[in-house]
Amino acid sequence: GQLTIGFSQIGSESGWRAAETSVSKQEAAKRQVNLKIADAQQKQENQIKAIRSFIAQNVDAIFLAPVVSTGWDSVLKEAKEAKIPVVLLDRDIDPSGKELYLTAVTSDSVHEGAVAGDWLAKTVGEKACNIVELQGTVGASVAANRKKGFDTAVAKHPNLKVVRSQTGDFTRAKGKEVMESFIKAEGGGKNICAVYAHNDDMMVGAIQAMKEAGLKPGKEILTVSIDAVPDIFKAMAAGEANATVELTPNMAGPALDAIAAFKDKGTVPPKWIQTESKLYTAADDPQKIYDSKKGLGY
Amino acid sequence: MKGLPPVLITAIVLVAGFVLCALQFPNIASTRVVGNLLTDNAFLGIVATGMTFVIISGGIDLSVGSVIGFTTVFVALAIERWGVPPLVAFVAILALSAAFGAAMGAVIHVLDLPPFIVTLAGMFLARGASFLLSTESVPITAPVYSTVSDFALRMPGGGRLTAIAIIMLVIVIGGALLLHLTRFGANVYALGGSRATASLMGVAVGKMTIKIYMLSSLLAGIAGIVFSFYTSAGYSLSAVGVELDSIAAVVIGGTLLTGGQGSVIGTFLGVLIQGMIQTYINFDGTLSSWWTKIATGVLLFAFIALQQGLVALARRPVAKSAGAAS
Amino acid sequence: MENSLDPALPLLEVRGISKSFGAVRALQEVDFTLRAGEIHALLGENGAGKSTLIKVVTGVFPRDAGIVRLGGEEVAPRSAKATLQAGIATVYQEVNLLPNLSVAQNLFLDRQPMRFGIVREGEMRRRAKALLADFGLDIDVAAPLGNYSVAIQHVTAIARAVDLSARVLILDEPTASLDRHEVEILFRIMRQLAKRGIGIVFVSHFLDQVYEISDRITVLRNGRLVGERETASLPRLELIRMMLGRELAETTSARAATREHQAREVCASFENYGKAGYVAPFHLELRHGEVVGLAGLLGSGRTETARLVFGAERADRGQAKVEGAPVRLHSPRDGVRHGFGYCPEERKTDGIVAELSVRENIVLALQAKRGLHRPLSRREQDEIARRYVKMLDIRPPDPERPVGLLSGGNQQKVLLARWLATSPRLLVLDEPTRGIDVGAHAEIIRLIRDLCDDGLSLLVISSELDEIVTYSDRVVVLRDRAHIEELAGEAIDVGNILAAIAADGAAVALEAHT
Amino acid sequence: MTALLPRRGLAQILALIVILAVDRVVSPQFFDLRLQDGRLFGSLIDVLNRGTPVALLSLGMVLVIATRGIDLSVGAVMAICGAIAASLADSHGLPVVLAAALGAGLLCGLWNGFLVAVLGMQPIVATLILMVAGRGIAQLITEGRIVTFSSPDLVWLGNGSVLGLPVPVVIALGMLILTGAVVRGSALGLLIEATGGNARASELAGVGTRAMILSVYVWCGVCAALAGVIAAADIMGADANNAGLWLELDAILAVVIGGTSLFGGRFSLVLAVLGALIIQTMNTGILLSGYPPEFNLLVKAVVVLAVLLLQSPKFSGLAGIAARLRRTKA
Ligand SMILES: Nc1ncnc2c1ncn2[C@@H]1O[C@H](COP(=O)(O)OP(=O)(O)OP(=O)(O)O)[C@@H](O)[C@H]1O
Ligand SMILES: Nc1ncnc2c1ncn2[C@@H]1O[C@H](COP(=O)(O)OP(=O)(O)OP(=O)(O)O)[C@@H](O)[C@H]1O
Ligand SMILES: [Mg+2]
Ligand SMILES: [Mg+2]
Repeated sequence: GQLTIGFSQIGSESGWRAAETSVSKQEAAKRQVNLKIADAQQKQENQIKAIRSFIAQNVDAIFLAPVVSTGWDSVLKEAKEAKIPVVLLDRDIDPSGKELYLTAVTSDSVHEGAVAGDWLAKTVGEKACNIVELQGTVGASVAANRKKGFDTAVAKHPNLKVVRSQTGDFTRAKGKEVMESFIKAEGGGKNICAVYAHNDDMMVGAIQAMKEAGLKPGKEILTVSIDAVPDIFKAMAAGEANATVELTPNMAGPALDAIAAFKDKGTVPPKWIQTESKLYTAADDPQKIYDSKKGLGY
Repeated sequence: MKGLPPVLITAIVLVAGFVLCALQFPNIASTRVVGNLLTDNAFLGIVATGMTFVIISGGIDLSVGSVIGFTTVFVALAIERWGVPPLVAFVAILALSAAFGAAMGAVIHVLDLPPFIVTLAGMFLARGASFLLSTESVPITAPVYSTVSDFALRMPGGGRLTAIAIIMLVIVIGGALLLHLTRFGANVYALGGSRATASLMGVAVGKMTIKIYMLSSLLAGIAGIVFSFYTSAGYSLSAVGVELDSIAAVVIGGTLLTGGQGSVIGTFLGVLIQGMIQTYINFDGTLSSWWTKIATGVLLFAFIALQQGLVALARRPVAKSAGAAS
Repeated sequence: MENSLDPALPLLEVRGISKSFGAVRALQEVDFTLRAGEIHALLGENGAGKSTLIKVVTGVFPRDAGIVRLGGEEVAPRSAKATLQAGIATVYQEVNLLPNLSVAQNLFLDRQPMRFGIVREGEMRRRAKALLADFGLDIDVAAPLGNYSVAIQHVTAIARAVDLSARVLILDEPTASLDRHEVEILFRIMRQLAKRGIGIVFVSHFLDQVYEISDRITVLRNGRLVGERETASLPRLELIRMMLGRELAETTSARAATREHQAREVCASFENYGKAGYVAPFHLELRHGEVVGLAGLLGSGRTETARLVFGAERADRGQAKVEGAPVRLHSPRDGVRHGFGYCPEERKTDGIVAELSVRENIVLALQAKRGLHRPLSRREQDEIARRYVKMLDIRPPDPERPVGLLSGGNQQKVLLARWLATSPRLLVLDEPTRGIDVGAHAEIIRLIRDLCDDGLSLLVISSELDEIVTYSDRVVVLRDRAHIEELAGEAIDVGNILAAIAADGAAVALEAHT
Repeated sequence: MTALLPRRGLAQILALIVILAVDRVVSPQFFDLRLQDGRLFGSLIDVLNRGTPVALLSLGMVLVIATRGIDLSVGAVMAICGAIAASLADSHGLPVVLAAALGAGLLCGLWNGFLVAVLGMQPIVATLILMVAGRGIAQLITEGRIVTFSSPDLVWLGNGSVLGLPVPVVIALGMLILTGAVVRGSALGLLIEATGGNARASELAGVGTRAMILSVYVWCGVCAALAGVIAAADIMGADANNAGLWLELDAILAVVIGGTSLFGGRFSLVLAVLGALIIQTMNTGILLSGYPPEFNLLVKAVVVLAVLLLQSPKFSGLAGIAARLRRTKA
């Protein structure tokens, strides 16, 4: 019969997350799966509650986009006892729980940071470059990982230096505000050679700040950020942004396929289905990508 | 309805809500869901108990969510990184959080500053301190943790009464006894009636204030430990916004935010009402993020309005003709 | 203990106490001596510093200078708790109990009978009942204190203090909201305590009571000690002169010359007016230039009548008319709109806005009446405030002072000013002279008469039957929340009122309605 | 000016000066100002500009708090109205956009006021309802996306400048003057203070306390709406998920720093706005300092406590005693 799958989604804290939710729905509809989405409003306790209630409803499988990497052992054990397979989406959990889930469909956020860092190093070449960094929310694992990956990549090049790093909470408004003060603190922006933002939303804000300060982002100041949301392509098309690393919103598709195979034929998927962290630059026809992404619910 | 105490009305509202939910989703009417309700809201029940004391005394404590967050991080680091035995870590963090609460109480009393702001600063402080300890989430692998989180009394029908649910029930009952049967409890109400008057009547207002905030922070610390059992981890961003949830629970439970009136049992019912709203939304499972929020708001409104309406009805004076007129 | 039984030795000795609040010097080098076993009246005009002296002694206010000795030993209590422990119990002027707690908890707060760390609720209630029984009160002690009338609250406060007083009992205007019956009970108990060697400080503006109960009198004026006398050897006029620093212009105790009862126009009338469970339906006609007194025991429904008349409570039957035209009185706003005014009896909770200045408190009702869009300019406000501060002799005469910092009697005057400023046609006064000193009392009664001569209609509630008799043209007597009799003209005298109240032997109205 | 700025503003001004001085220390170019493309450019301008949303919120909040209430929903209302403005911006003219957004804010305020004044709910829970549901409504409007727009009129509201000053700052200033004129020019101020000081007594004095309470919540809603429109205009998009998130706490903090008691009564508009500026000066300083973001909250906590300490009556009492002691010794 028709599969019923419970999806414990983090919330809708960003456009990317909204897109992930809507793509998941589309993918489920495509496969005629009944997808029950519980929105946790960014709280782990709500996710645990949601999983418990999925178990109480005896769903066929549970998708979990964990808000944090730890703390899932006991609830996932309950799911295992109830013989409900669990698939992690978008983020991994702590290694101690490996046997508790079927597979994880995620990207590697350390790798994302590294891709961004490598691109920057390659683009800058040998000349000295002061980088300012817009971090994600303090304490968020994605932020820490994207920082780590970027730092590692940049550390290989002594000419690259992160001179300022402050949190922009993953939002446009904060990204703009923080960038404004970076510009003031770095001699009106003259000392800044590149901006690295943990997500595109902050970068869009930062681009505005640079423009208002009379700087030319994309030309005088390089930009690289992560997520590949439509608006960054718009900026790229206008020559105001340089690069973004894609985090695909379609995590549910591969997950649904894995579950279907598992249920039908008992095929055990690999433990990690890694999504691609693709780099986009102005060379990739940003306008076209923008048009194709616009309808995805970002 | 006449003469019913507000707590009973809240209970009636809760039961009525439960029945309605169960009619729509029969699965809800199981001991499993009831067990989950207690387990999932254990930490909330514990902080809300402390919050009840604070609010009845006329104050407010916005720092509890951050104290929970700090506690989880501290406990996790102590056990996993610093090699401290879990029990020692618990004692240390409880002492620390009690001292933190006492300090806030002292500032409130000595400098005569509004509790809202002092505890808001406390909220920033505790959250900031947990960032300093660790911004990553730290898993806890100590054996106690799996023992405790695996422990559960089986209820008929497959429900589990977990250890943390039991801790919460014990604290709620203990809190109710403390509030309603002891001199300390009477003084809490006295403070809520009027600090100045209570002081004139011989209540040691300063000491009481310190003790009350100490109790709240202590319970937040316990809630933090419970939260760390719940998730087997310490994380600096855990329990964000719990202060508002617990204030809402306290107020739904019939406690006046202006102080002087309320009960721990009412708060417990308030916690369950909130938990039930969430369970209902989870069972429904068709709601998008925004409809979840809207539905939460609407149900919150419905419960409060219903409860207030019933209380008002119960309070209505008996319509008997007055005195000599007959 | 033997010492304190010797009446010659001072039990409580206050020397050279000074206290200032900013620029206001509330007390200047005041001496006061209380002997064991005596009842000592502390007298003075409103704002003389009586309450301040008491609060300095009990450690509520820190003192600027001076010493306090209790039983020969110097004491410097820094908290109310310490004072209580030293054996000094106090009833402060504003009832200082907690309305949200039960009567029993109020009586035994912080000293409840305990067993194993748990309050023995039953025992506490039993003791509370016994304690209140001494004051002739039989109420449900488990109910919140706030459910009861001011009078019952006041008696509870007194009972608590009496029970607490080991050596000294201080009563700041305890009788202001009591009627004769309770006052008698209180006096009996005070005498018993005095006999046991307890020293009692008694503050009151009722000179009759002072002469009835006190052994000695200390008078303060403008924060200074005027003198200390034996009550028996101090003539009343001399006492008044000590208090006011001048002669009292006219004597007020005689019944005013009966005013000609010509048929004046009806200002407001209430037909079959009432509310179920509140006050039984009544007929009441208020004429221009006429004073109608409401008399009755505590809880007889006087305040309730007043609230209905003003519109603070909504009647569920009957018809109100103003100048002959039917009107709707559903809220205080309606009352104000029709030119009514109402001075409530609970000044602290229902009357003043403590934080706002005297000026703002005075113009509040007038401004509310004029509406938002016609604000009184600052100049007009100052003008009004100054006029009434002068007219009612509000002290200190600073319109910008927060009203909460004024003495009790002066707050009462501010409330009166608030309504006079609206030039009302009907003024409802619930215990208007409560806590007001003799001088001001005379002033206010004179004012009431003047206002009536100008056509104002007055409905006055007072527990002072003498006072009611003095100025009323008619007196409505209430019992058990119903109007039972109306006296007019020569029939108005204290004896007749008492007779009406006591008819059918229903004298004990204090018994709880709960 | 002296009428608007009572003597008790001294502590706040002192606090602002101290924080400005600290900012100057952590960032030497803090006071630099230059003119660029016809607008002033510098950290001070940033403080004013970024402080605008909280300043606007605090203008409404201070009135609500003066009546002994509190409004937790302002952040959500910001999100709703920003979302409405953004979704209409490219299809309608500015007047329509503004009318719709401010109208929505007014409705939100009316709802809060209805719950508090008519149904008698406790303000904190009454507004908690809209705080929760309101963000949902905002997300419903944008469907969780960031709705961008390019209408130059609306963008100008966020990024334009008048006489060198950013438009938002001018709007906030205008609102301060308008609110001041309405509140102090009519009897509203007095009646609100009376209602907050003692609602029972005010009711008995004939004050329409319900109408007072209703109107302050409405005004608070309108102020929040304006803040929301400006926040959206600033980033040329409506971010329903994050717009105004937790700003209610900042607004309350601003009001309290501005010396208005949470127990109602006396209030000061100017000082509430000053409170908002104090908070923003601190925030900007944190951003300029270059400390790792893990420290942000700790710094904030310490500064808040220090500012409150400065204002505490007990503290000034202590300071006074200390001064007297010193004098007697000398
Ligand atoms: N807390 C305070 N702050 C400032 N001034 C005060 C305070 N309490 C009293 N005062 C002032 O001290 C003076 C004495 O007041 P007090 O209350 O002692 O008078 P009182 O003799 O008790 O008068 P009453 O008969 O009206 O009760 C008054 O001028 C009053 O305004
Ligand atoms: N025994 C009682 N139990 C509960 N409430 C009471 C009781 N007695 C009075 N009240 C309430 O207290 C308030 C004041 O009533 P109160 O008895 O003082 O009326 P009153 O006749 O005006 O008395 P007085 O004017 O002599 O003080 C009223 O709201 C009344 O309902
Ligand atoms: Mg006095
Ligand atoms: Mg009365």
